[in-house]
Amino acid sequence: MDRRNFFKIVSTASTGVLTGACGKKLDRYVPLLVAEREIVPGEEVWRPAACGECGAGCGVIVRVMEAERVVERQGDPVRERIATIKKIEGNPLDPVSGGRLCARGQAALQGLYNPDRLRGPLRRVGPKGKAEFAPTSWAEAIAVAAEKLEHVRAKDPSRILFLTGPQAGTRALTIARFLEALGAPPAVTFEISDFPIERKAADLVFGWKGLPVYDLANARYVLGVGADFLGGWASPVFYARQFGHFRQGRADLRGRLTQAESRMSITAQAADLWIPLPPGTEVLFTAAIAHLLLREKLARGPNGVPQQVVQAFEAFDVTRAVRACGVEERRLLRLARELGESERPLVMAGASVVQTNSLESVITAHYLNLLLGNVGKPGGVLPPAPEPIGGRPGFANALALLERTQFVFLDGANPAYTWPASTGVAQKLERVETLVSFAPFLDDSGAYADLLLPDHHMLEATAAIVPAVAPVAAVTLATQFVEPLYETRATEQVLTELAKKMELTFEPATPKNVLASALTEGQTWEEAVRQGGVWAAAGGVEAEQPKPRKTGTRRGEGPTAPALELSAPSFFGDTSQFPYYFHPYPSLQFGDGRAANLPWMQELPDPVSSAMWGLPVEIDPQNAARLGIRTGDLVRVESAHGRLEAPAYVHPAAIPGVISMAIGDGHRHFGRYASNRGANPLSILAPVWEKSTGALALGATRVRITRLASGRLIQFSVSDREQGPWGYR
Amino acid sequence: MAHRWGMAIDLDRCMGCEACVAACHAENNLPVSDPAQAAKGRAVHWIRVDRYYEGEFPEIRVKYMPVLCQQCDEAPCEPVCPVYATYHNPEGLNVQVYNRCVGTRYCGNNCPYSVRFFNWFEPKWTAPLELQHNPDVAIRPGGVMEKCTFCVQRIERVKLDAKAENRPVADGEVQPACVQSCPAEAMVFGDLNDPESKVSRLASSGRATRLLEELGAKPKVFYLQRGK
Amino acid sequence: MATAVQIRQDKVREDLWRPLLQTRGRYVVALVLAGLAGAWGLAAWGYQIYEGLGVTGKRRPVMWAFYITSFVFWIGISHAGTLISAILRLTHSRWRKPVTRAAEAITVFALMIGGMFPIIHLGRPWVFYWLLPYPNNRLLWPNFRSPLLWDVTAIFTYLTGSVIYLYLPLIPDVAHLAEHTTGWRHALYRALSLHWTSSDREWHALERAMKLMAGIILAVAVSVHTVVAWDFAMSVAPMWHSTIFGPYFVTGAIFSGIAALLVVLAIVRKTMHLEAYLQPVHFDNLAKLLVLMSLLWFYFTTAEYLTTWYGNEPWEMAVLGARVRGGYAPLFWTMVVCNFVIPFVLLGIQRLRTIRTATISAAAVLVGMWLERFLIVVPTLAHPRLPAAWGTYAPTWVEISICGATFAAMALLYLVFSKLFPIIAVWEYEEHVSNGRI
Amino acid sequence: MRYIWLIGLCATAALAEQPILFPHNKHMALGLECLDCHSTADTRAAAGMPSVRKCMLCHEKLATDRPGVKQVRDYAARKLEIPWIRVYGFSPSALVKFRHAPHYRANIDCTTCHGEVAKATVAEATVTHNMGTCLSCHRQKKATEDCVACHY
Repeated sequence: MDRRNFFKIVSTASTGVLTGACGKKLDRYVPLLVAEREIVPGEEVWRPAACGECGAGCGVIVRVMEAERVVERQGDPVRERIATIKKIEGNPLDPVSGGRLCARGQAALQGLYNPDRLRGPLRRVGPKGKAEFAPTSWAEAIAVAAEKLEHVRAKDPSRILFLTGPQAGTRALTIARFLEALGAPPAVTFEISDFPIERKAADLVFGWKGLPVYDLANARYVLGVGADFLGGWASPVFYARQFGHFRQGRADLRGRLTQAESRMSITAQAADLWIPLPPGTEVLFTAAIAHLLLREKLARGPNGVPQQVVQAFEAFDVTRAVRACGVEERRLLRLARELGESERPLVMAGASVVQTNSLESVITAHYLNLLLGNVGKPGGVLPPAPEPIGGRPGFANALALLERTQFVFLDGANPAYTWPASTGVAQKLERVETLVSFAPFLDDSGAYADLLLPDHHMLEATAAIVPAVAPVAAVTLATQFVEPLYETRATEQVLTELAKKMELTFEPATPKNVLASALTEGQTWEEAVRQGGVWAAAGGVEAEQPKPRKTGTRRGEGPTAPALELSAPSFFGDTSQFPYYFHPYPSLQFGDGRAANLPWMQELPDPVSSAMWGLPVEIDPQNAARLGIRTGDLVRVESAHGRLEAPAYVHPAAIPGVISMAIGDGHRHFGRYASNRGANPLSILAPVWEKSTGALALGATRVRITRLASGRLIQFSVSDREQGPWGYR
Repeated sequence: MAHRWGMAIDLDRCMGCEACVAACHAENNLPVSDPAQAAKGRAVHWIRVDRYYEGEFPEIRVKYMPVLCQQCDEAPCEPVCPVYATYHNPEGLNVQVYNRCVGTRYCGNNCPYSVRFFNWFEPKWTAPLELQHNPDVAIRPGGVMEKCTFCVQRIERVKLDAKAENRPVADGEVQPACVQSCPAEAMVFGDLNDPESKVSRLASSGRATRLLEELGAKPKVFYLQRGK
Repeated sequence: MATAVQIRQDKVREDLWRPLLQTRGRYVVALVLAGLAGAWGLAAWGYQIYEGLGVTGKRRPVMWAFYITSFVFWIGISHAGTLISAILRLTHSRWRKPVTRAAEAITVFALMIGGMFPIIHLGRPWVFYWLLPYPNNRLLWPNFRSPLLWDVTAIFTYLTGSVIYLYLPLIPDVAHLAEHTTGWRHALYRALSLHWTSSDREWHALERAMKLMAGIILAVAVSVHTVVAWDFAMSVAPMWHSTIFGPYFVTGAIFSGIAALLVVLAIVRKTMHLEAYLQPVHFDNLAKLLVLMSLLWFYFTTAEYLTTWYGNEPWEMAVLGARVRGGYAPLFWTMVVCNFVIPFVLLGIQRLRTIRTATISAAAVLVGMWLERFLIVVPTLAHPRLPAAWGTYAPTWVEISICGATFAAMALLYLVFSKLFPIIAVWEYEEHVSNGRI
Repeated sequence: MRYIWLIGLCATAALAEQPILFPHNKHMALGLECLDCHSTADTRAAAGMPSVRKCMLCHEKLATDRPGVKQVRDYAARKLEIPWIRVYGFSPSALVKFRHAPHYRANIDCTTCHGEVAKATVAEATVTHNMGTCLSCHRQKKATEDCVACHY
């Protein structure tokens, strides 16, 4: 932690003590945790909070200052002094953010003060999907919801579906308890940002519940396979901090990063070497490296790997990888040697863009880590910290569920945007009898809702969340310290009122009652609130030794434990008709699209193309030249399931034949900044799933691309390559 | 001795995540243009990430570097301003005084780094977005130039706090918003007049270079080149 | 082409005073049209001030464009006059006499118009006076190191000098006119004549003052356009930072100035029926000067581009490439044709040199010189050193309106001037005629 | 368009009626000091306006029968802040960042810029603040004349 941030926290915590020492002032009588009305004009107070923009769950601190707004009271405009949040920074005490924060996290402010926030509960007045709503009162809205819910519950509570986001914490726990009280099935998350593949692979290979923690900071040679860990995968701030240390944080020791990925991602850009892999060939690449490691006798821990797997690796035909990946054996060998000879090698595997065989790829990578003997060691793969709060929603393919559901709750999920149109999600949502959305905004799915019961913004809420990746058991805490701007209501409270109305025995999970047990000795609740979280003491790297599962054992209803499967990915679409791979990827600025309504993010130059206010389709120069496409031209991308139109960006580092596009734009409804802006690459995907987890295979659709007209890509800056000869575009 | 503020940016740590860009927007009340204006090249980012490609696919590399006002000691923008709206202050900051600016935009032409931005219109925010405004930073009126200030409001605040506590400003105590946000800690800010400060040590390390150094503008932002 | 015509002295007065006292319908139409166009420009400017400079096509990095182009262009035109008449006066060229007043008037008006552009182009034009050094309680002074301040100083000096220089030879004429007019005209001329009595002492003083002013104005004119050139040359932008810019701009200014003079003379000759006064010999001589300046301009341009090309510095080459081969190439080659090919062919070949071709060439040169200034301002700014900031520029209706309106303003001012004062210095011409030569 | 040269006038623009006619003189006569209510003037940028809760620290018990105090209590009871109208200060468009603390440390008396508020009943702007007054004092005291000391 650096000095300045330390002061921030300390001064927050001890305002009273300091001013109390100054004798003459009356301030000493003012309570410590000042209510918003006590904020001195022009002075700042820093308060801890939690970032809810993605599942990483960073602890943040926010700068609270007085501001003035004009509100209407009884028809008269009244000036009102309110506490406002001016800035968000990372909480220096938080082990995930460490006092730093990504662009999206900092832009959360614009969610709070977004002009398109819902001001209060709304009920549908028009047809479903048309987004015509009228204001209603909370009492009425809850009464209606309770009645409808009671109706469904009485018939068949299994026809209630609660779709949520991937975050674990008090919200998830409250929802779980509510559903239990209802007798409804547990909540389900089916978003693209939950990393089900990575979770499943860790479970299958190591028996770990949760995302493995890669100790990048202490590694010396890192091979990244398919995981854009600096650009939004799992926990971007956490890994970016480690990356800084990995590169230049150690005296005379610079970590080397080789990234094998099917796209020039942020991570690939930062890497010392990028190995462009055709989509879905990660598994063959990893297997080839494993084979070469064994061949070169560089594997340190073959004993930790099931015999069958070692045999499979040994039997692997490298030429298969050479052919599929387009990487020469010489190069693969050099990589294997670099990895094997490094003192602290690490393979970071994931599926930023899910393929049908992504699970196999991550599993293979885990075996590779086992071969390298780095599991549970500094600079290696560490087990996930236990989650202090239960109730993490399970991942499931919710399509079938939605089919037979009558009552749907939406909280942190936007299926109308994130599920491909080919799944018929629109019709399915339309068919649902009652749909209740808790989103603070009217989003794509909210358009189908019968009731919009807007939640507070995360920065107005009281919540405890569990970070997706944390080096120690961690809970990030946020307590309400600015009054909600509008007539919104915390979803916990709404569920409580629903339960009350329906006479269910239900108690919402609050941070205080849930965390009482998680507090370590000598820690008080007040202290936890002031610090913005509860974190177990660091250390304990060796605490939990991984126990790789034996091949072939069965476990419950689960699939067979991971024998080495090295299948080719499957792609949907006829090669002759649809010659290109389509590669939609979560964007740095919008994630899976949920930050698209933040104007700062819309205007943040895209890291690839520098595009603002609309994301382009990325195509390689060869194919672009063949098709007569130039940067800025309007192109049509067509799959067997739909088509989209967007400006093109000729990307000098795009893999020939792979058409990439960042996810985030193309919302039907999402406020003035995102509605009908750009195109949604998810919408044209084929309904193809990774078979074991049910995760949407983002990269399994084939497309064709045609130039429509010349157009304009709004770019902030241009790269040196985009200039034509003699510097004219 | 007076301070002489400077910055070091480690390109080996930087990965182009643009957290600094967002931080700058939040701290400095940067106007958000609309798409139409952005298309006309009026978007404002006091700090940006430039991209350069090296080689051809598949042996292609992307280099990127955050570019902000380099706070040049021999700043080309300073002598050309007819009204002293931009000048060098005793702490080595290249200051833009919005009150004094008449909007000739000569400084913008003469900036080799193209980091100066002009307010083509009176900036507007849709309510209630303006509640986020940092009261420590001016809302620039239309018709004036603006640019990165090294977060002078933070410098002043820290100096004020240090004075109140009767102590010198500690190294690393002043952190412009971009530096503060950087997840990889690629950016270091400090006093170049203090030979012991972290930024001084980085600036004199073998990896330090300056952007367009050959122009002799003597920028105070040092780029530490990527290692091997 | 040169045929001497004898004109009687009293006919001179009649011919040259007639336009002052008789107004024809065509004049009124022209006046109204010019006035409307000028008003449209003012309205556009008002809109720009109200909305902000964003209504122009300017952007980062092209922060200077149409207005600065027009500024340089008009300041260049202003060299028509004073410089030419001063050179001719100092070299005692006899043929100058019917030409000088027309030229000097162009100078004053072009300066007035050109001087407006730096204000139009300001982000906050209502505080333009901050550029002037004046004492204030905030002890704020302008920055004397800034070329823009040199500009302000130079233009003010030049304008003052030019007005005096225009005014001095007007005195005997207005004194004469005062004797022959009544009403407001009489009062105006009387006031302007400073009670000129045509005594020997006065004539002597006038001659001396004019000679002195000619010398001063020559130096000022050269320095003014050098200073304008330094607005660009003093900066570090690629293809601006050039030592040649001072003389290059002065050459260009004189070049465009002569062209403007030729066009104005042709119009004046035609519309005011002064064929007897503005004779082929004047056009012939000016045409020769134009060819000379065209050659000089070509020399400078070649020197500038050749050295840049040979030096092959990437930043400069980006700009050079954009001008010669890139998106600005059509403009560039039009400029070369207008500034060199047309005048050189039409006027360099004696057989082709007529009043008509001289006027056509001069008009071409005006277009070419405007383009030249545009090509100096915009491509450089569009290609700054860091390619990330490159951008393009296209003007909007506001800029086009304002810049177009300045031509109307020039016409308007000229129309009014020609109604108030004889466009040819009558006393000088009489002297000229009485000397029996043309 | 912002008439930034009217900075000085902005300060006097606040002659409108205050919600409560706060008598500075009475409070001062009771031995209170400026810093008791404007409590951050010595250490921070802003002098600080006391919140209604601070008023209530005393007026919970004291002088509860006075009409002005009743008003204060009314605000407090309704959990509303008293909408004081600013008397001094620069408008946001003046782009001036004034900091009290350095002036306090330099022993500039409050009255230099705020006039005899202690003797006044309702605060009124009696001293004009403009760049001229700031600069002349700065020059006198040999304080900084760096533009960015106040303008950023």
